[in-house]
Amino acid sequence: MAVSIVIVSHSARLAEGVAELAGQMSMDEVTIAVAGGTDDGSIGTSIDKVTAALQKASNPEGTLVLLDLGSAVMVTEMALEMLDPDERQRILLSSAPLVEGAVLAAVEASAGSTLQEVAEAANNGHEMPKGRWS
Amino acid sequence: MAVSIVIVSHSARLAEGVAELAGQMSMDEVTIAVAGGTDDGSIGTSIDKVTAALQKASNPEGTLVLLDLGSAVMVTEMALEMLDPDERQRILLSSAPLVEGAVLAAVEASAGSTLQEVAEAANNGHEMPKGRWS
Amino acid sequence: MPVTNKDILHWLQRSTQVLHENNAFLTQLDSAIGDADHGSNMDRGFSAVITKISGMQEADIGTLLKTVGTTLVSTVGGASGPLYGTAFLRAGMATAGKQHLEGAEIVAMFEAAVEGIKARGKAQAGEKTMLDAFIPALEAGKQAQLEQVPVTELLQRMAGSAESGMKATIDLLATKGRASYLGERSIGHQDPGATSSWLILQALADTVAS
Amino acid sequence: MPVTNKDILHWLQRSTQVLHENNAFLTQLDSAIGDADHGSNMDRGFSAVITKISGMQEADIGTLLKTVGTTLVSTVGGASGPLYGTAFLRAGMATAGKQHLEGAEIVAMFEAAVEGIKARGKAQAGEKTMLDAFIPALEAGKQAQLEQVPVTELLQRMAGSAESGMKATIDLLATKGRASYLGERSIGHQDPGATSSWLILQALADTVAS
Ligand SMILES: Nc1ncnc2c1ncn2[C@@H]1O[C@H](COP(=O)(O)OP(=O)(O)O)[C@@H](O)[C@H]1O
Ligand SMILES: Nc1ncnc2c1ncn2[C@@H]1O[C@H](COP(=O)(O)OP(=O)(O)O)[C@@H](O)[C@H]1O
Ligand SMILES: [Mg+2]
Ligand SMILES: [Mg+2]
Ligand SMILES: [Mg+2]
Ligand SMILES: [Mg+2]
Repeated sequence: MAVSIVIVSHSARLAEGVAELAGQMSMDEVTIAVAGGTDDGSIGTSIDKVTAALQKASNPEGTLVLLDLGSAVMVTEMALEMLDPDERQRILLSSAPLVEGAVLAAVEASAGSTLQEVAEAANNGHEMPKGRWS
Repeated sequence: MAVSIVIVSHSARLAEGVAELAGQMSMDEVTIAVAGGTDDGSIGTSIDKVTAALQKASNPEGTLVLLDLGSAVMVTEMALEMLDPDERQRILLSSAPLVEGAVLAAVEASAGSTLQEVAEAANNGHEMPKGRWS
Repeated sequence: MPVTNKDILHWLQRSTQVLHENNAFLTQLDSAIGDADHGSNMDRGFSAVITKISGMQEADIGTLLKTVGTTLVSTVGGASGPLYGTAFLRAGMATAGKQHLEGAEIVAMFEAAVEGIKARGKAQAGEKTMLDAFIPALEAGKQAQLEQVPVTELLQRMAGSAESGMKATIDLLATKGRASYLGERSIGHQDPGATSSWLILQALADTVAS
Repeated sequence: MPVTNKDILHWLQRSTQVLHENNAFLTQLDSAIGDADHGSNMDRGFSAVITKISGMQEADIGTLLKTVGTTLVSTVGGASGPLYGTAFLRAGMATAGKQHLEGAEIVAMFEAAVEGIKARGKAQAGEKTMLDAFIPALEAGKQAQLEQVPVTELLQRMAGSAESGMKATIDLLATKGRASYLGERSIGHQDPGATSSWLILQALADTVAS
């Protein structure tokens, strides 16, 4: 089983787009769950959506959570506090750039790497080449 | 008039989501044009969509282009080569992280900053706080 | 005269109304240094609160406030959701089982709320956030309590200090939340969260005074 | 015997068919080190090409190849779109106005194509890309031309070298394109773009041989 990924975004479309882009690189091997937008579909975050995504992603290998903006961290932390400690310690919040980190995390997770390795791969999103040498 | 922003992504939903998130921070002051997905709606890039987005964004102050992955650079460069040189020199490709860079670029552009300043703001997306100190 | 659970209910109703009336104003403040949603966030959150507590006339203050907290967390949709949510949850914990609050209990309740906001937002005074309304209010409450002033007076002083604190956010540089993305350009604008905090504290003072 | 514009048309038709037949295979290769779309990208692109050139029986080779290039750029949707697009555009520029190509002109055409790919992708030999099929093919073509072998033989040698180059990508580390995201794990897999390049070159050799 592979490490799962959760995408928390203020925009539902953004979250789904990141999941489809990253999912292309990991095929069906990695669960990528999304929590995008508020419950009524406007721009913002939803603790219920975050909780549901964490549940969907839950697995023995762990889950990496990527977020769009800092203000998504608070709602995610509240969702984590509601989990039981066993579950919570299998979850890491990443500060990696959302899109780039999610793609690299999906690649790494699909190779069967550990949560720590997947988190490090996501952080390489900062150096993802996008220019003179793509 | 403000610097414009173009979002090039392999996913239409991703591009639109980034535009809606960044647009929230810049209100109606900044044109944010998107080029997401292929012409037939699958995941990939479209030179026609990129060209159309660049046209829509075109303005005297300049345009910053943000992209999701390195492979979007090539199609963007081909679209740029088709423009006339005057237009082309008002456009910068950013290597900033897509979501974080777009939000910061939108904030900067809405303040009436120059293209160079908007590009630098986008690069601060790498340091966007998303963690212990959001 | 202590604050009763009826007063708390009325406070929440008044807050809902005041936040609804100030929806456009708060959103306008947020449009200058944020994403133009603080008014609708708060309005949506408190509308949900009012529905949630409508049948809770007999509930103790702690239960009421905890319900407010969980409802705000679930419905606000912005950074202010977890922040006010945590504030009300902690306030509810500090007042668990109580049917009325004396001055000291009111101050302890706000102390718990402020600690909750600080912990949730990893922020402190002077960062141009709601804390810049709440912290001066708490200080004023503590001082008033030392002076043993009546509860109505204590709450008036808290609201007054929240208002001054709110106004002082205009000159502050934002270093937390979305407004921090503006850097130096955040200076010169009043913080929306500090403004809603003042409105809520003023609503409490007005409720108890009347 | 030189290669005629009819041969080029037949080559493009054969390529379209071969890429269509290999859609699943190319996609499978791309699923190991990419995003599992190279087969459908190429199939989509060449289907569009075949429609576009259907009425171009009388066009010169340069015009034909430029049409292929612009069509691929517009329809492929992956990194291979700008890359093959640039290759065909440059090939078309190198053969502008020609109705047939001698050995030297074929080699010059592929030299232009390879330069185009290198410029577009900022890549070179050994990075596990389509260049690792194209560059050996070009070298073989140059050598064959030095030896003054017939055009059919020259094209067979080019295709053979493309095939060896393609197989050699298995042991290479990807440093360009999506496969580079896999780092060391890209080793052990054949590059999809090098594979489609071989298929296209083999289609040319087969077209001219028959
Ligand atoms: N880390 C934090 N600590 C304390 N208050 C904060 C923090 N981040 C934001 N705020 C407060 O939240 C307010 C913004 O709330 P709101 O607009 O509802 O959320 P969002 O910024 O997610 O759109 C700010 O004006 C500020 O007072
Ligand atoms: N920078 C580059 N230079 C040369 N060839 C490249 C480059 N990047 C990718 N390629 C080639 O493109 C192929 C992938 O094409 P395709 O799957 O259609 O595009 P994408 O990677 O965008 O999905 C790779 O197998 C490789 O041969
Ligand atoms: Mg806001
Ligand atoms: Mg918001
Ligand atoms: Mg591919
Ligand atoms: Mg692709």
